[in-house]
Amino acid sequence: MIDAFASWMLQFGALSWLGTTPATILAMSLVAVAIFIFVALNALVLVYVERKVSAFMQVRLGPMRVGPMGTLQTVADALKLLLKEDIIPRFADPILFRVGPWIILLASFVAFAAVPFSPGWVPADMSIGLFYVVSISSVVVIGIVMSGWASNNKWSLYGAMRSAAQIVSYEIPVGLSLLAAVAVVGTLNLQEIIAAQAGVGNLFHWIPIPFPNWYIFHSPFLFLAGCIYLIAATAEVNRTPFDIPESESELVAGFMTEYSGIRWALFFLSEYANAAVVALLTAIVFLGGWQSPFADLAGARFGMISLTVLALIWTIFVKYKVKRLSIYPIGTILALTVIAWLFPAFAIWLATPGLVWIAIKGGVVIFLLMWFRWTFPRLRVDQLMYLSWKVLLPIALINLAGVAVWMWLTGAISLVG
Amino acid sequence: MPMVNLSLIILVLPLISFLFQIFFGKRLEHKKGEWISIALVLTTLLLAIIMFAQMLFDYQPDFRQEASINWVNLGQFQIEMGVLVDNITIIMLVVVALISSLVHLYSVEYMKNDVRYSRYFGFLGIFTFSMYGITIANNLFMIYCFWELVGLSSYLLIGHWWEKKSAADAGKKAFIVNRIGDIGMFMGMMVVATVAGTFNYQVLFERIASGAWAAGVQGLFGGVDPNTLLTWAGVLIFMGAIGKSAQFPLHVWLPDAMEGPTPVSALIHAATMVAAGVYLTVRIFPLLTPDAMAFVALIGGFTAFFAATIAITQNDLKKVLAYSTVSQLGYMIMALGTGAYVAGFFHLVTHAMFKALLFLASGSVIHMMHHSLTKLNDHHTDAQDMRNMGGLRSKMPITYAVFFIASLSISGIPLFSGFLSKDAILAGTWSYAAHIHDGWLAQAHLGWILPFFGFGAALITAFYMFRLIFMTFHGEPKRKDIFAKMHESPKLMTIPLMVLGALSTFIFFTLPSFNPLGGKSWFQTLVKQPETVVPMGAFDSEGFAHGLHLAHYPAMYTSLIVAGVGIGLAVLIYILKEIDPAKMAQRLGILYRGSLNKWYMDEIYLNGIIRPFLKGCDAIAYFDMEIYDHYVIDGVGRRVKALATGTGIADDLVVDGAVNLVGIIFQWLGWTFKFVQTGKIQNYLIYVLIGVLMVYLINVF
Amino acid sequence: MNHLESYLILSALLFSLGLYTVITRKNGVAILMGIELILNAANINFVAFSKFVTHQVEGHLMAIFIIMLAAAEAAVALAIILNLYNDQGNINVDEADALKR
Amino acid sequence: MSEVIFWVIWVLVVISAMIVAYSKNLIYSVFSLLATFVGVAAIYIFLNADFIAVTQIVIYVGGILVLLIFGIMLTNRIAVAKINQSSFQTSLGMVVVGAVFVILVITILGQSWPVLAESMDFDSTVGKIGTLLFGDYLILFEVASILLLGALIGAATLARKEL
Repeated sequence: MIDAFASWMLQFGALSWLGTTPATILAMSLVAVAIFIFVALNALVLVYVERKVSAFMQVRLGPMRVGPMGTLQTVADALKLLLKEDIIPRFADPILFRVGPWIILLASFVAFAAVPFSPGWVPADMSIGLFYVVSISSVVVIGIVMSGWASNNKWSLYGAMRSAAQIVSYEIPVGLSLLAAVAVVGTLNLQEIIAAQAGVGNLFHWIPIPFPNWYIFHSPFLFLAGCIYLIAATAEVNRTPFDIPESESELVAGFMTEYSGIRWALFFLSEYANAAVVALLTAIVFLGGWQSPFADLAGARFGMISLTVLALIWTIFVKYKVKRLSIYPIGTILALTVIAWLFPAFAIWLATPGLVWIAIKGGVVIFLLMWFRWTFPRLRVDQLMYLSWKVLLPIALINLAGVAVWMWLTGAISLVG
Repeated sequence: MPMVNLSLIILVLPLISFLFQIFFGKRLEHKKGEWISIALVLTTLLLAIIMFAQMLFDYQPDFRQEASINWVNLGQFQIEMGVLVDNITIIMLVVVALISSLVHLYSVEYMKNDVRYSRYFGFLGIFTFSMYGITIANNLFMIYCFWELVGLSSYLLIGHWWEKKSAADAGKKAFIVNRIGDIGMFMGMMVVATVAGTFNYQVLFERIASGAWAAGVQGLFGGVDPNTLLTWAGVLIFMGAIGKSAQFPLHVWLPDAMEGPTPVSALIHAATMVAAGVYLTVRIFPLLTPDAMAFVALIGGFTAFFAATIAITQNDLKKVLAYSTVSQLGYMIMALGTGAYVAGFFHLVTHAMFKALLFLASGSVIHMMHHSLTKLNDHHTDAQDMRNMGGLRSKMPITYAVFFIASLSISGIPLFSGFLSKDAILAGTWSYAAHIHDGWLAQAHLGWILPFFGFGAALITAFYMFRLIFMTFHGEPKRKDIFAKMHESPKLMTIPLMVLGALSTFIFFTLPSFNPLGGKSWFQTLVKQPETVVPMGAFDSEGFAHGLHLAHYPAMYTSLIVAGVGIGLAVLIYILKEIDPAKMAQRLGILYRGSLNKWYMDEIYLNGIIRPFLKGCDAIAYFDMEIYDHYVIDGVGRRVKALATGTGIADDLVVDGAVNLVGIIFQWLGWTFKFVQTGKIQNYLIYVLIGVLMVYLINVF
Repeated sequence: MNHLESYLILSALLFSLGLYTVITRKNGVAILMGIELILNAANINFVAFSKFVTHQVEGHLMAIFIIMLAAAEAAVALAIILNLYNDQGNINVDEADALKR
Repeated sequence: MSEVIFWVIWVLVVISAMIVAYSKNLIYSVFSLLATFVGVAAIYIFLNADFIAVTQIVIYVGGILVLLIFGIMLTNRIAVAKINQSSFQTSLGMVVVGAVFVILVITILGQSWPVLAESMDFDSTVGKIGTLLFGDYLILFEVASILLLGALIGAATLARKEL
């Protein structure tokens, strides 16, 4: 993408005086800046969304005062953080205290380098993209430990050590569940993984109901792998119910206890950037990335079925609880369904550009993460380790073997020559 | 998914059930684990039914899928592990899966208070696994492996209540008697492997048909007639079937096997495992020569008649059914021997249904008898003895109804499944006797002995089955106290009974035609008699088929008359009481006593074989222990010991002295050098590095 | 950057620094860090030769095995160091000379 | 441009490795090891070894470095953020290691390496490494897995309090 961007700039009249190398550097910087803006905006938006979602789940309103529906609340908060006094505790280690948050932010920022947002829209199209993203997200742990140690505070240190143990443990189920999908597709390149999920086929390749060829519908085992990935990834980004590194009731704020102001904001940026990476990776590996599920006629049929089901669910479950909210969405969905039944061409038209689809899918996953956060109680440290090593790891291992067996059964691979 | 893959999944699931029950069964919360086994075996049933439906949709008599891998590679000779799926396999899979599933369900209630509950289900699992293995094997070697596994699981299940000495003994007896047959089978396999160089059915048949067999015999044994050797090979492999299917003279284990739990009897000793012998004979059918077939037919026919005569006088509910099973297995074997291939396999299927039903229904009666005996605190009365029953019809209506259906079926009354298959077998014997002139049986003009055995056994069968029903369910209750406490079995036991009862009617077997007398059913279309491959003097199958056509109606009428006479006799004796059975017994004298004591077969074996054998063993043991060990072995030992003592003295002085000297020298050296050691590894590392540098410098300059 | 020598010199530097760490440090974990430096130096050599001399990926394979070995070695070594700490209250390797005494 | 980046990383690796070797503060040593590892990973990218680079980050940074930090934290009575460490035989070590380094440099520069003319540009090494790992080197792979299992069990057994 960077090379394409650079050559485009060279063809562009006003910039044609640039040489190849400066153009490449300029393109790189622009992409980096764009990603940084994305990360910053992402945090702003997600903080707002999180507050609103939590408010709705607790049947209250959430931020309402600053801006329409409280939309500018997070901007105000960000401004406040930027203007706060920069405090470094006297007995802290000054260098590490300063460097730690930057390492965390850098790690979560760099992970975006391999994420494809749309066909061709990937900052660096690596042949080992998936592995790269997984590996880079493990660098975060060093930053956390660094900040925790440098704070010279026992809560910080406990938080950091818990976090390190947690991230290292949960990397294994994450890796194994992603490996299950990699075993099916046979490549680590994220673009190719998405491309392999194009089109519409049978559910689990067997049951004759039209479903998109997304890997979560590829086989029961990959469905399980998706679930394992979501659980383990939630733990890897330290979100509730796995947020013991920063659990308020025990450790004040864990490794960020001593931080305030701009550095604290960095932690927040990276936390939401990590959540976004996890959501995007789930969307890419298990939900078909930027592929539209309605890309052809069969897909349109799938769309109709799913819309009908959604409308039914909405009618049955939501309508009786929140009466006010029910009329417009259900009307829209029902209208869409009717139109889609009548004019399949319209449903095909729904196959909008990839950026929108990946945003929708990522948004759904992020909503799931928030849902987890506001529904499940926090786990204890030992329960957390138990879950990783004695529940998720064995299931993921057996699941991996199950994927192989499934591939053998469906004839994708064969043992006897 | 190809059928082969499906059948492999079917094979593996019960094994998982077995492993699960053995390793985790006991740890589960009280008696919850059986549902995993049941779920697994029901899954196999579902898959088998999918295969069955596929077969019916295709409607291909020649359907056949085979896949195999090399297992043991011995250069020219290779043993393979493989799967063969054809229509016979699929039908057999469905039968096994169905009976096994129903028995699993039934056992939940029947074995409710058993101490080794999870083990029981585990053993059912391994039995089902090995039975599937026999069913889908594509070669003799693999079938032999699973054959032995089946024997093992039968042994384990017969001896399930090993606290009872009789049960433990019955298990051992079954195991040992089966081994005798299996030795024959193994020898047969070795003959086949030596001459034909393969175990695979298809390859074997092709080699026999193409003359490679004759060439092989010529090369190996010179003057031997290849046909004679083929006869011997067939008879020897058939020995395995004699053991497993309880044919005379190896039938003695099956009645004793009734010591196992009744569902086990239904599954293993009535419906599936004992039918494995018949299945094996079906598989090797193309290579049987007319002589071998005559042998098979004679064994089967004699067993059918012989076992039926014993069943008349037994008073134990399950013993009657056991001898009836032996008799019916004899029918199947006889049918195969006479060339009525389809009829034999057909009888296997119908018999599996109604005999499993009979056993499960008798299990229902016995279970309830136990129940009421426990309530009465009576531990001496035999719950299986028919002389304690009577009149149960009113207390157990469902059990009675299905029992009656099964009895009609086994007696060969129209509208029931047994009629179809039995009639086909009897017509086959008739045709064999009338139209076949090959094989020593026909050449000795003894062909008509087979119809005699067949119709005689049919008469006796109808008689003893109705005797059983009348003694158990009709008349006055003989023990009022027990009778008062009886009631119908719980749902989990009656539902399998009803399913099997439905399957004992004609309708499932005559489709797509609804003719209760047969017609062109799916079974006769899909199960096709294979071409015989015997190159010279093959069985005259065309003549046989022609004869079958002619014999169809006479045989049917005769069998109906015969069955009617049998039932009528039973009614006369046990309902109308026109004839007193005790007087009859006295008048028949030696015949009655012989039948009651199973024609003294066990005694003959005990005094004629086992005791002389043990005496011989004692004599050999005496020679070995007292003479050989004492003089030869111990004598050598004493001399060697003396020699060793001498050597030991020399060793201590000379050799050890030298060794110790070396040790002392190095001890001194070590004491001298130990002061170089500082205990700090990093110091040593620097020494090493300095050494490396010096080596480098020496090399350079 | 397209000279084999630049990589080899880097590898030699890392090796020497690792060796120095191993020789002079008293702290067990610090020594472990030195060992990791040495292993990294070896890996750089393998990969560099694989690019410049053999044109095969066998060198990469060796590097992978070395990395794996390093992981196993680090785990076991740290377990040993923890035992040392439990035994003598610190992890100075020069004090662990019970074998001599 | 990449030439410049290469030398920057080269210098970064060397400086951070020097901090590892010479720093009085153990914590600085271990955190500058992070820079060394990441720098070496970048060097691998210059060597067209993308898979090795990422493996380096996963295992060294995500695994070994965390283990080392844990080792430090578990074996010190933590009161201040700085952990001093002492060295011994520094001058002797310096001389000997310096000599080794000099010999190495002489050897490297004095040798005429059989460098092949055309440069090797794999588009991806993953497929080749995978084929080799599960083909020619399968036995080595299996042995390595047994080694890892042994190390796992050994480490767990050794680290238990009641040995």
